[in-house]
Amino acid sequence: QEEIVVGAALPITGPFAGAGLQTLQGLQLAEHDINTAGGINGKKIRFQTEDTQVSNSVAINAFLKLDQAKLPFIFLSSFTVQNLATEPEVKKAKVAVMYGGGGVTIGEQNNPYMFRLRANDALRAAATAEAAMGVLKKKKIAIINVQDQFGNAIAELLRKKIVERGGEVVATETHNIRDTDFAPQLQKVKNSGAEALVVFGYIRDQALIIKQRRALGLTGIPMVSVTSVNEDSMLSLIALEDLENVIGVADAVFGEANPNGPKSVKFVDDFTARFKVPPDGFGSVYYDGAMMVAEALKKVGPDREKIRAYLAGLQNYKGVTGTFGAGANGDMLHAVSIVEFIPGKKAVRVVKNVTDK
Amino acid sequence: MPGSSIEFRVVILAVVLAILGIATFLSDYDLRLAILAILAAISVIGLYFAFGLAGMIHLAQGAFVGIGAYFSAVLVLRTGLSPWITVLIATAATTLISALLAYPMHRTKSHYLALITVGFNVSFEVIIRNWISMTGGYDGIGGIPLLRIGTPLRSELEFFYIAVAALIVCALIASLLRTSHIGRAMVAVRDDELAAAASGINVARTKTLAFVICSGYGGLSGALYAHYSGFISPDDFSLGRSIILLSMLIVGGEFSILGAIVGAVVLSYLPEWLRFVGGGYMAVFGLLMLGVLIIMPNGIMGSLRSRWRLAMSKDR
Amino acid sequence: MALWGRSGPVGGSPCRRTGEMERKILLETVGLECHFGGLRAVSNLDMRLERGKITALIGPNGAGKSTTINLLCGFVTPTAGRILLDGKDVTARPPHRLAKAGMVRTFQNGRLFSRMSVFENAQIGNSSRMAASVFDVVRRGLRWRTEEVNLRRRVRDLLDEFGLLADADRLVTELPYGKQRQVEMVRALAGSPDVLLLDEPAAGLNSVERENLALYLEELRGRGLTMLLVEHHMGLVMKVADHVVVLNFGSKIFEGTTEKTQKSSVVAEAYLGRRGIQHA
Amino acid sequence: MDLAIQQFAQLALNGVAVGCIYAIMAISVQLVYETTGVVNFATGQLVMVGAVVGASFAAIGSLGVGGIYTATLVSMAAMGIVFAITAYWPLQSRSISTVVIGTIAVGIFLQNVALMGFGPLPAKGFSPVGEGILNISGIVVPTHSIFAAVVSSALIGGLYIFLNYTSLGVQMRAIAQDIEAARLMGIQTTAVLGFTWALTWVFAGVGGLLLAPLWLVDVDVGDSVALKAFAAAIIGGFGSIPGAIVGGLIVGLNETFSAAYISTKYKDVVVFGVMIAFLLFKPRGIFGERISERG
Amino acid sequence: MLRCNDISVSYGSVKALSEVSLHVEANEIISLLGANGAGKTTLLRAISGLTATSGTVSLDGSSIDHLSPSRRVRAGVAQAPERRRIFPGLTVLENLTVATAAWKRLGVAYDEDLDRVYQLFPRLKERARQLGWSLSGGEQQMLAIGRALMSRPRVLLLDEPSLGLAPMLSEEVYERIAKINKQGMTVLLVEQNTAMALAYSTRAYVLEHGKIVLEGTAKVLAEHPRVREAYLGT
Ligand SMILES: Nc1ncnc2c1ncn2[C@@H]1O[C@H](COP(=O)(O)OP(=O)(O)OP(=O)(O)O)[C@@H](O)[C@H]1O
Ligand SMILES: Nc1ncnc2c1ncn2[C@@H]1O[C@H](COP(=O)(O)OP(=O)(O)OP(=O)(O)O)[C@@H](O)[C@H]1O
Ligand SMILES: [Mg+2]
Ligand SMILES: [Mg+2]
Repeated sequence: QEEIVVGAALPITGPFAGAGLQTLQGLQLAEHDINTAGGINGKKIRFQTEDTQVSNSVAINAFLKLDQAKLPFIFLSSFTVQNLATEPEVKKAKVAVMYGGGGVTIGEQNNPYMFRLRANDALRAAATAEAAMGVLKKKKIAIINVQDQFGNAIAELLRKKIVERGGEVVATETHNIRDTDFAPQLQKVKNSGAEALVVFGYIRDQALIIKQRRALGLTGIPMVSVTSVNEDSMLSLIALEDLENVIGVADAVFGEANPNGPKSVKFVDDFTARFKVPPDGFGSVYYDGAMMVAEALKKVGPDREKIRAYLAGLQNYKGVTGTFGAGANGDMLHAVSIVEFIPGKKAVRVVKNVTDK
Repeated sequence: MPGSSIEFRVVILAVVLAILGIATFLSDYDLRLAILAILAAISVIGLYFAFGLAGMIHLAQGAFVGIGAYFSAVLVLRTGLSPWITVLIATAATTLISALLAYPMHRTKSHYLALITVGFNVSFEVIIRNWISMTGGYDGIGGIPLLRIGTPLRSELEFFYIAVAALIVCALIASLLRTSHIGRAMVAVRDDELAAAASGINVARTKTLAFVICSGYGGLSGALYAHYSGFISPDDFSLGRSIILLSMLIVGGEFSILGAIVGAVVLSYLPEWLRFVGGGYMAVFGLLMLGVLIIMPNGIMGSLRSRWRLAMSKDR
Repeated sequence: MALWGRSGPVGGSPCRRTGEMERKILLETVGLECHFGGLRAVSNLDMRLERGKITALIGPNGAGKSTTINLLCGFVTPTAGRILLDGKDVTARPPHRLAKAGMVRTFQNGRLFSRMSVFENAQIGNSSRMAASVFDVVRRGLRWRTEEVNLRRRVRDLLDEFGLLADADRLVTELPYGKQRQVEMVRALAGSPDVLLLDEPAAGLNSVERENLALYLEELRGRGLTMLLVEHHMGLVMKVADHVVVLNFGSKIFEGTTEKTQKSSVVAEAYLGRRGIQHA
Repeated sequence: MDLAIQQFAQLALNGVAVGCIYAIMAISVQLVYETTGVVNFATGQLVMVGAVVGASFAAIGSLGVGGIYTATLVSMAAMGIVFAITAYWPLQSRSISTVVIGTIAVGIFLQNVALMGFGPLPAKGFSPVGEGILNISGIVVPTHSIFAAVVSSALIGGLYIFLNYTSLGVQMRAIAQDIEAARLMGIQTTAVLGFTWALTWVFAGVGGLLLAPLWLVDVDVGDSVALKAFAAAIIGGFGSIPGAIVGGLIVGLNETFSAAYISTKYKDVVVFGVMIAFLLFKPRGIFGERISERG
Repeated sequence: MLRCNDISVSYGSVKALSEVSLHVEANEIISLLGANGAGKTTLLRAISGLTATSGTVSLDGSSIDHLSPSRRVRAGVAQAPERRRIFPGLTVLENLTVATAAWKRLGVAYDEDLDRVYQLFPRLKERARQLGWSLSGGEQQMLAIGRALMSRPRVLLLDEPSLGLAPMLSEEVYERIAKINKQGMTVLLVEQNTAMALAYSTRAYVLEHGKIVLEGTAKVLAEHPRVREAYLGT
């Protein structure tokens, strides 16, 4: 029996392996679901993964290896720098890819083969500004961001948004992804007279900042958390009290709150049953991406150019994360949610959805 | 020195020609791996001076590769000079910069020196990431013009030839230096600094020279890389990279130039060869590296050479 | 076994400075002082090495002889005092510059470059005289080629003199201790020194080899080399030294000719013992 | 209290707390260096393994405080012996640099095995004293930090006495300096080296257990800390235990203060800049290295 | 007491020792003579188990071939090796006490052993807290001999013990060795100072090119023309 192979270049090892693992699980679940539902017109689908580590060079190697196998479609990682590095190769190879990196710079390359599965960082920044200024109604904002492509870029986007809306950024502090002591940053925030604090980071540093924020007595300053705020992987690291005065911006809200409710609930249940962890934004968008690619394969067959054209024309696809549709710059997901915690629980409810118009 | 026999030279020539010929049949992916291995080999030959000869545990070669890459990329994009020229300028500039950095290392030895280089590499990463106006920060620099000779060949193949040529020149220069009083002085300094000084060797100068030559090779390798990949960002010049580069030398055989090349090729290819292992392939990589160190006392070339010697002595 | 009897054209430099002003005293220390913590390893040492003569420096274990050599060759900076080489103050100069100025030493416990062949070890001795630059080397320029050819010839001759030519390509660590000591001598001589500081050159040699060493030292002296000889083998010292300086606890306790030294009761008490000389 | 002063005091305290962890790791570096002459580039991974194993035992749930600590340290000792037999012993007669690269290889191996076994997501560490926070007139300190400081001081003191005043400790140092001579003195080098590595792993294990509740556990937890620990060892001087402590504190304080008063972006550059400056004036660190050479 | 049968050692293709046999009886002082490169050091290393050898070494009639170097020391064969091999980073006192690893049990004191060494070499007592690397050549030699004594050997192997010692002291060392020998320690020594060695030993072997070419009592060998010519220089 023939099978159709789809490529995926993901960070399986190295510091980004956390996101990589969820991505892989999302794809694995999709593989299972597609094949049990009859596969691609009777053929089985299989995802072939290659590791990208944290190196651009290795990421390109991984991509080229998959490209060499003449696969009809390839998934890339969620790391903007890797996506940027691979972009010229994608153009050369003329193969459609989906990626999860939020960086606006990738979209600006105007590469017709690149499809972004997650909300871009401009949207995320806009939602964050809305959370701080619209929902919390604060004007003096402090930002702490992780020092890397994601953190620096989104902090800058947020700063612009806040200024645009007549607010003021009173402090911008940074930290390294492996930092452990955030007292200097938090003290500067305190001294700056900020009314609200926005944090862009990854799971571990975000959790540590939330913990140390309470220890240092900064719970009076409300905090907007942008990464994994509603996800078990982060919430399991902190205590309930730590969540005092925290709201967040979430890529995906699952379950009943999700616009595609029932589908989403089933996905969460299947995912959790299979991998013993609940899905996060990475797992769900790549699951959706895989499903969309499966649709494309069913409709137009394994031809690279036809798949690209199909995806470029795709609209209103109802996935487990939200509703996808090809838009400007290859963006496919157009909404994120501002969430708040239900008192006494490590669970969130949606305050507001923010879309890119 | 086996290099002196005519037979040996003929063999080498044949091998080189064969490689160049076989290359035309390779896919772009295979060529890419080969090119990356060759570029790594150039910087590892640099380490052959600093570590193999002068015994300085040098864990910042990644940074010097980065300096070369950024220097050439920025220069080419700002001035519009030909990349051929900027590669040369970048190599020279890396050499000069390393001469300045060599100063604080003058009085330190072994582990202290190793850790200074670690500090230097980490600092380099931080600076490159934050000096956004110059380096583009985390986003890196894209759209760097590629090195072309202007042949109708596939661009990967063309660059492959450029890289092979660069490697041969680098290896040749290295072997000329090794067989001179300069190379001898470096080995002497590694073996016994005190006795070297008493024999009239300026230890500080010799170490500086080894360090500077090493960085020059790194700079060249980096500049070539920039004009090969067209995109550079800080991740490619991390401390981890430096550690792997040094490992390449030791796995290949720290006492020989051929060892530097072999080590670079083996450790460049190994992760790619191991991709079939799946999730745990980097663990296997670590194990294999350890295995090579255990089974082959002086690296791959070291033990090949002693095998060869043993065979020769039995023949007689 | 090493046969050093053959005489050849190599050895000390044939008096490179033949100016009118040639000084009789080539190396001189004035009030030399060296302390390690509370320990005075060398104290107030005035010593003069006459050009073309062998001066012996003797004394009990720990008297400060090796420390004196370390001071002279620039390994240790004196706590006080001055060192004059050919009238110039060279105190606290780095070792490689002193080597270039013509002062070369051997080591008490032998310090060879363990990763190099005997031949390469010997070549290193001439480092301070190599002037070719990196560019000369890479171009294989004339300057480098002449230097290298001359050096090879010189080293080959020296190894031949010491009967080490057969071992030239062996790794030094494979040689027995006695031969390693000889390689060290060759290395020191390869740099054409004016002053040779020898720290126990006879240690590890048997009496026949020692005889040969004595002859060789005399020959070197004949070629105008100035030497400081630190040695515990009194037979050797008495045979070759022109002048003897005796240290005890870092201070000079006696100085004079070999005959006077043998007769001195101070020296006998501090160093030689009653029967020392006969056994040496 | 004046806010500026209070914040300064808070930063100083945090710097010391971080510095203590650096010091323990620097001690682990020193221990290996003193007893084998090798700079252990897998230090970060050893600490990580300690943290990960500790977290895994804690996750079982039924083990008590003592149970978790004992189980972790016993497994660390066992792994140390396995390491000594399979990796160190075959490399021991090689040049130091080969062994150093060997430790790098082992580090890569450990990190990736841990990644497979433990997964990439961070977990909470286990603390015997809980997650409480002490508040002393506005200056806060987690109770676990105090516990960590006490335990590590005791261990460091113990190690110092052990290495310098017990026969086994002196034997361990002798082996590092000349293993053949050590054999000629009747020292059972194989057994002693096995013990050395078991001790090293246990020490790293304690480091991992202590830092886990403060910094969370994941497979990268040792990486950047190890670099700081090396810097601490350098500043203090290799082979000196007091040096490791002083070095650790200097690096910790330097890091917090430069983040607070200079730049959060460039704080690591400042840390390594200070390290290099130290070496310009004290090429062998504050306490120097005792072994030297003479002509 | 100590017996070597057909010991051969080769380094690569070079044969350093070929089928050397010798025996050392209890309470003897045996000296091993030979030019440099003859293989003396190699033989001592073979006895201590530091090189791969063929042939057998036995102590008190039982083979010690299977024993590791450290076990051989525990069995009573100690060596003061060529080049002294002092532990550079240990103090003089630590250098001495570390050698008690060969027999030390918890709570057993070594003060007497230490006193004996200090008596032999008072200089070591003065330098007790000084680190090994900083000692003078002769002081290191004293330490190497003293250290070997600390392991309470029954057979002591000495590789050029007088090397680097001042004349007065080397004589004294031989006197002391002779004295300790009388108290029941057997000695096998390699020495360049042939006259002195023969003066203190009972028997001697002459090694040339890895083979034993002469053996006999010290008195006889001292008069032997071959020895006189090659090693005594007369
Ligand atoms: N760096 C040092 N630190 C402390 N003491 C030292 C140092 N160097 C030398 N000494 C001491 O200084 C004294 C003189 O040593 P030196 O090596 O000069 O003696 P020497 O005359 O050469 O003796 P020998 O004949 O035994 O070689 C010795 O007692 C030695 O222990
Ligand atoms: N590691 C080695 N590799 C190769 N050959 C060696 C090695 N060690 C010793 N030899 C050779 O073995 C022979 C015997 O050496 P050995 O050191 O035993 O001589 P020795 O009698 O002790 O001389 P000396 O009196 O100079 O110390 C020599 O020819 C030497 O070259
Ligand atoms: Mg001396
Ligand atoms: Mg010998």
